[in-house]
Amino acid sequence: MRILVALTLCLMPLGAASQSAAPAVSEELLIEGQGAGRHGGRLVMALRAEPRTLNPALATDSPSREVIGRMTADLIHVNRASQVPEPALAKSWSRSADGRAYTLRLRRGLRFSDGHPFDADDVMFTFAVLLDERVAASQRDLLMVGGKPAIVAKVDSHTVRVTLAQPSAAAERMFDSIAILPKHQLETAFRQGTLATAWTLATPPAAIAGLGPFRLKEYVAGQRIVLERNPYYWKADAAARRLPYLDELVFLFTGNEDAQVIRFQSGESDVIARVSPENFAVLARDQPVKKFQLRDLGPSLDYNFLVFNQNDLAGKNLPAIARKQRWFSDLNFRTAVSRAIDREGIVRLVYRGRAAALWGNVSPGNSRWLNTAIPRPPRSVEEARALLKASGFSWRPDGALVDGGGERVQFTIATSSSNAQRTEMATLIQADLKEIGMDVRVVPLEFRALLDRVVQTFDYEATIQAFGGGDADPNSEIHVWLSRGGNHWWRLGQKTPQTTWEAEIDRLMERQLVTLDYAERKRLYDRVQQIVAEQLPFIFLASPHVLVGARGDLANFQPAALDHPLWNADHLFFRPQLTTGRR
Amino acid sequence: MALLELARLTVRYLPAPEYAQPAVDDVTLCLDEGERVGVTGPSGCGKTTLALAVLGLLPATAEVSGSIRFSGRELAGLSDADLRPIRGAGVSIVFQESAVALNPLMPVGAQIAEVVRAHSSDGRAGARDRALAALEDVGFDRDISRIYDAYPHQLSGGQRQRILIAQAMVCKPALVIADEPTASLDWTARADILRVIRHLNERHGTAFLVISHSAEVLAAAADRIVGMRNGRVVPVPAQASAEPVVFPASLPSRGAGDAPLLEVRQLTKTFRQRRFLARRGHEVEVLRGIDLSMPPGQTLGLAGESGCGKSTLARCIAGFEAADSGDVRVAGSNAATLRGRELLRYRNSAQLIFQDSAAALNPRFSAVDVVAEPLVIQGIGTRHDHRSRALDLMERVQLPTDRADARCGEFSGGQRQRLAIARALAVQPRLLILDEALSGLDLVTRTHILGLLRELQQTHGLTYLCISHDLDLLAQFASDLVVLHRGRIVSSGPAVSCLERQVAQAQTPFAPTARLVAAG
Amino acid sequence: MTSRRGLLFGTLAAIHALILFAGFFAPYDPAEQARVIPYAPPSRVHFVDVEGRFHWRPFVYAWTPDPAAYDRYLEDPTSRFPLQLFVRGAEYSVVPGIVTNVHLFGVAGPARVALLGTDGYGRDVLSRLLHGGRLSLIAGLLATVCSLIAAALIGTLAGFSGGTVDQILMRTADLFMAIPWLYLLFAVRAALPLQMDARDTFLLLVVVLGVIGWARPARLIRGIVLSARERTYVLAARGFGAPRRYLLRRHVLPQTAGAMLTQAALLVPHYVLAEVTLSFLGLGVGEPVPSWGNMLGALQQYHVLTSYWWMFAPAVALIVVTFGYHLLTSYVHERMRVVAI
Amino acid sequence: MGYITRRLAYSLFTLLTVSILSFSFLELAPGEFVDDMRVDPTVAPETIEELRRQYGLTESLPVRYFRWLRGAAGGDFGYSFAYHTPVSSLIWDRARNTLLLTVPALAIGWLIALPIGIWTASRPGGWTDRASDAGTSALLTVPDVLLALLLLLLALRTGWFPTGGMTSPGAADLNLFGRAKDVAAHAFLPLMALVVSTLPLILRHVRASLIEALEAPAIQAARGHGIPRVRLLYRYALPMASNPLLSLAGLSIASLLSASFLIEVVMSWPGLGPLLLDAIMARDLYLIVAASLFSTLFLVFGNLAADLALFAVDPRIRPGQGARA
Repeated sequence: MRILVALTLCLMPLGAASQSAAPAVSEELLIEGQGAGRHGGRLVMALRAEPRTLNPALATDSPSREVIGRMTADLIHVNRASQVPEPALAKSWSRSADGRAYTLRLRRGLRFSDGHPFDADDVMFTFAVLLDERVAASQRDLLMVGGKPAIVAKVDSHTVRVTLAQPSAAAERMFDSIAILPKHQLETAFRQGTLATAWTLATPPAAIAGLGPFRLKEYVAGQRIVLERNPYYWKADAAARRLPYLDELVFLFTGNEDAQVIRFQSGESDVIARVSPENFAVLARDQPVKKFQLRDLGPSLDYNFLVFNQNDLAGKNLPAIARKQRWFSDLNFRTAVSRAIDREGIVRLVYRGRAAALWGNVSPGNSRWLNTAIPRPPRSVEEARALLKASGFSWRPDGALVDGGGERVQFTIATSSSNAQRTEMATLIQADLKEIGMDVRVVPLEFRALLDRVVQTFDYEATIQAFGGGDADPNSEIHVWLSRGGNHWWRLGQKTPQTTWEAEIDRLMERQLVTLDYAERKRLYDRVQQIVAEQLPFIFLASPHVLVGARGDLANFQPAALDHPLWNADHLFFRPQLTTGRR
Repeated sequence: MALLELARLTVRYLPAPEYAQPAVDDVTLCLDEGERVGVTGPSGCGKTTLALAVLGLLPATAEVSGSIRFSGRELAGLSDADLRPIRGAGVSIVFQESAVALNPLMPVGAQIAEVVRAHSSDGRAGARDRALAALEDVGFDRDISRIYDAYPHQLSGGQRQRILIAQAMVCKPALVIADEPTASLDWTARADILRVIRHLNERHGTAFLVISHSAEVLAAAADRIVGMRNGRVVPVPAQASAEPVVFPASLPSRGAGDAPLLEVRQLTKTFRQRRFLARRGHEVEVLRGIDLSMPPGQTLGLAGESGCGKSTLARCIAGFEAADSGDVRVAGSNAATLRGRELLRYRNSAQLIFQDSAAALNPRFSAVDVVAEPLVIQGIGTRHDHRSRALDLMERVQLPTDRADARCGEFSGGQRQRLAIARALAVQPRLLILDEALSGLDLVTRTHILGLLRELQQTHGLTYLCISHDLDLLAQFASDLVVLHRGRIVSSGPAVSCLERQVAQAQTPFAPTARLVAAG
Repeated sequence: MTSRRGLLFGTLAAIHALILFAGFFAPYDPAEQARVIPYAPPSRVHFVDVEGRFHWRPFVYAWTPDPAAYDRYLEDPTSRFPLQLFVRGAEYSVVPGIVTNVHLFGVAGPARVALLGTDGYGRDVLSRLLHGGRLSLIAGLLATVCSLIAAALIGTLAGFSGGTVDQILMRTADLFMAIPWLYLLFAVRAALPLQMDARDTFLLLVVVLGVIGWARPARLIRGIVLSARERTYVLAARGFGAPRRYLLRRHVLPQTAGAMLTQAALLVPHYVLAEVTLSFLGLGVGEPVPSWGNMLGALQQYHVLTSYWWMFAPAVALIVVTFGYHLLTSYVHERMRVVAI
Repeated sequence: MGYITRRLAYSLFTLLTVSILSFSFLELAPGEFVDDMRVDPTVAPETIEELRRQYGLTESLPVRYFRWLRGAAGGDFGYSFAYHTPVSSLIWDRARNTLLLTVPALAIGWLIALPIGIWTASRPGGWTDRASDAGTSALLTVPDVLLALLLLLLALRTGWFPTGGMTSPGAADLNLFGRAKDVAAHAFLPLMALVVSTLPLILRHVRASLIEALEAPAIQAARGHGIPRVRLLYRYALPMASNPLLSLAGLSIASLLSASFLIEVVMSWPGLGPLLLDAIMARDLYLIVAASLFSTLFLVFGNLAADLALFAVDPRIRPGQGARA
């Protein structure tokens, strides 16, 4: 495990740290790693889409966040492997007795990648920018606790106090995703209100400074972004040599996943993330020759689910869907559908066994919060038929299922056409439900057209979607489970919870939000999982494994299921190996 | 040793069944140096196939047997590459259709220079000089360099024909084969071409094989004449080829007292040619005040060189085009004022027979369809009537009804013209306008059709307006003659007197090169 | 020459018969999933069994998945399943209304015969190819007919009337070629009601495609009509008082028949291919209805391309049919040109 | 000349119509740029509304269109929502890359199609004719995406070519020649894919119009005068067949920007293809409109060039030298 040492370093410069400035006496560096690394080399990774902006306040798409993540640092960082917050730019922090105020003491002597010193003013500036309505930064909602923004006060040049409206269990997580902005570069743009057009891809490298391990070197439109080593980075290895080891980090933009796999196989890219199971099998076949490091990191936090449209359709003339909602709102109907679905078939055929079947909303990948007591009934058509019979459904001689009023049970599952896996799942479910007489049609729709139906016009019957992301904490799902939440898709826009169990979930979620004790929070969240598994607003299907690959001679490659494979880019280095010469 | 010897030459077009008549059947012919031989016969008798066979220009589907020896060397069976040096240098050919035989996208002078460069190592300048010399050789005297750089569509028919001959002669070949050199030319241009051929033969000693259906052309152009029919060589009656065939005198026009069938008063017509790019199109005045009247039953001849407006006049009379001013009356009714049913009755009464019979009939239609078309269009009688009337009309124009359902694309030129006449008769016209209807036909066929028209005039009392550039034809067929020049009538009167006046006035307005008037 | 022509017609007729009676010739229902054997290679038909005995009736072995690999299968030599003719299997409708379940060949019991292997869901590729062919060819021909009808109407109108009408129509044709069709198709599909049957959606889109594709053939037909209009026999017919409709029907349109045929030979494959792009954009026919378009779409995944060669079947079928159509149209065009001078 | 000004006026009209149509189609297509933020649980609805206001999505179609039109008149074609930069600069870089691919591909396509087309036309029925026939109909059926993937597979197995992109990461510090060689190596496979996908159509049109031209009597006459075979084909037959070919050339210029759409996406070539596909998927309004206007410009230019070339080749319709009776 890494040694966690906060030490005022006063060692003399050791060894020929490549062009990086030798650690200055006054820098309070964070020491990490065994120090066996070797400087030099260029690491190339292919991104599936081109990042849209380098401005942390505006980035909403994942490619932009992945690149920005390598150029910025946050005050407190949550270790994705152990889920435990660790000191980052703040070398230590303390929480007030009432759990609302946090005092963070910043590391001294640190400098931005352009050499400008870093201090509390930059932190104050960052919070001011993120809380400003005009900027409409996506991180703004993180800073809203109990509906009121956090109040930030500067104690001295290297100490800051952040006070929340009410205690929040996930306070440390709040600091995790806030990238500290350089006041000296963005203050004028912020004051003139032109921050929205600051730090675009075309901005010259000199005008972009950050505290991350790398800084911008070059952007070539449509092809790649090249980051170079940040000579002032505030981390060093056990041998007191300043990190990162790599000279350059290059992100290539490739059209689609197949192009990405081909580039990785040809050696043009060194790391590949989020590989689909089929392509992972193709890479595995090349393994003996090419000596890749292929890792199956187990189930991710994402969960795929089938959701029936139970929205209130008053005012939207969708009579056909309204009629069908009588089925969708019937618990026996939903349970029958869940029982009839062949989850093993999905895992084997869609994911080639590299996925975990799901019966609840928490994936096995999130061992910290998973409620293991949730029943996981095997597929049984008979039980499904019994449940349907109990609700007054019957079957015609030709096997077609009809409801109490004699109407044939027929509905469509809409899927996003750009996601092959979900369309395949829908096709399997279509065949499964045919066995209990349901006539299901699969309708692939372009992604935005589908979303428009699900969250705006409610003009759909059922759809397969997926949630989840980089944060295991229950709070990241708050918008899904609260009845008034923006992602409460099965019935949106509820002012007050329409059903008793949704009311109970609201209470549970709000209580766990402010419960600091982990065991108590776990108990509350387990109850939520149990209700969801019983009421089945979402019929959970499977959680795909995280599959990553890297070159054989890339050392310290420790991809974490819940984060970007280059989360420890500052520790990566190339072991000298007999492979062909470096480019 | 003869220059060209054809021994038992036979050409058969392959997809045709075994028993079919070969296009050229066992022809033996020889031609000495400097000799001028004419080949004549009805259209479709194989004379053109014979010419193409000599130079190996037959399509791939042709199967050639027998021998073709040219100055001792066997040509039959030679590959395209071996024949190429001979074509244009040893033997060259002058094609019939001057309008399409020249490359429209290349100046004519350059096309002559091309032949020079194909057969010699002359550079661009050398070739240009020899081409200019060739132009002079074929009778161009004034501003030769302008002609050299002109494009084919900017020259007249006669000029284009002379370019073709220049192309054939520029490499001084031993033998020139001329396929219908004068067919599409008017009277004076034809005389020029024959003179050029004689001039080249005397000056360069070039042998000529002239193919033509017209006896006068061969009389002027050839020392001896070979006849052909159905692919075989047939003896030509010695004198028949010399004098023109005599027709029975045309019916004297009926008394002047009858009301005139056709009256044309001060007819004028201008064409506004909208040039593709020029903003202001320039006007060409085609008819400048025409007065004409025809009693019923008369046969009036209308003569004039190409471009004098005779076709436009024909179209105005037939109602295809509206005149700018003046009026046209047929049987009392004026085309300009009519609409609907009356205009249709007017149109039926005045029918136009076009020159190019191939284009006037839709090749996909069967003969019956073509003749019955007017009945179908105007809905006269039932479907069954149409067929029976069409067959009856075909008999009336002496066409074999057993081929009634064959496509009219498969009929000969003469037969197609008869179909056109039958079609016109379907609507019982009173006036037939023959716009160069007979100039494309060979002598024999033309005689038969004139006989047919004469007969129809007696049985149906038809009135004919016969338009042609061929004065000889008009002189024999029409009772009266009108001569048109640049949109005005320059002389009119009984046919015979009118003709003498034309010949006597050496400088007739439309004989451009007076020096060459004295025909061969 | 006649023998080659007979061969061409023979193969084309055979292919179309196979596709028309897909239900009978295909051993399985195209949508029936055998989830045990995804991406199975074409089954090997044996005459000689393991002990070397020869059997008149060809037979196959049952497959057992190879535990080591996801998509490799071992033949179980102990079980021998002879191929049977005229077996009873999945129901299908020969003609809407007549339903039967007789198939030309098949094999009994747990074993499955997949002459062209299976796809990702274990569905029989041969059955999908035949059933899919029916949909793709109908879609291809339908779209071609639509665009040619539109092209003929507009081309003839422009060619025949000339002047400003001609200019307006031809400029609209240019415009149609300029519009990027991608998001038009999005707009059309997304704006449609959800409950449409997969096949209706597809046919509707194909009609939209057909109508969009009229611009190029229309320009061609206009050119031909312009020249046909000047022909003397058209002038003569007009002299007899023939109305415009008659002139078009009897004289002008037959002229364009040749060009329309050659365009058809180009458009049919183009529209079947357009179905591939539609599927790539997720707008093609929905599962489980098979079509050459979505089968080719599946082929366009890297892992399929590199490991399952039998998934190329739709590509090969499309090439054969396109070549057949090309020869057919050039032969007919040749014969028609001989007649028309 | 009157003609040119008329054609320019017409092309302005076409550009205007295309912009109106693009706007209306996008309005018809449901979904808008901010939709994917609605899925991200961390983003609150108010933020989304604020962004919609900033992007102008809250205004009605006519208002948005005329505001855009006023800007476009002044050369400002609007902002891309995704890239937060003016649209014109974005498009120009990508269009240059696309042209770097499509212009040589078009040239190579014609340089291959002309000789083969002429050769097969001069020997109808020969084995070369049948082979090229089979070849073209086979190539006509290969979808672009499959072709691109197969070529990438070839690059991977042989290792001779880079597998995608336009320049290799270390290219910046090479000299001009080194950089050019690097781009050429990257461009080879997409270029091959593009030539193979555009060649069949051109080849078939060249062959058809050549066969028609070779049947003209003028060619028979020229053969009769002993003009050599090759000169006959290129100096006589080809110009006479130029009318349909030139309009096809005009059309292929028009498709310069769109022909390589899918090939660029699959082979990660930084052209207009990937940019436009992302923009369409993301409903990046002004980027799509600007891209379609840019390709319409090529269409108008292509047709104009074809018509002018026609005047150059065919004297009969050339102005000023009217027919003299």
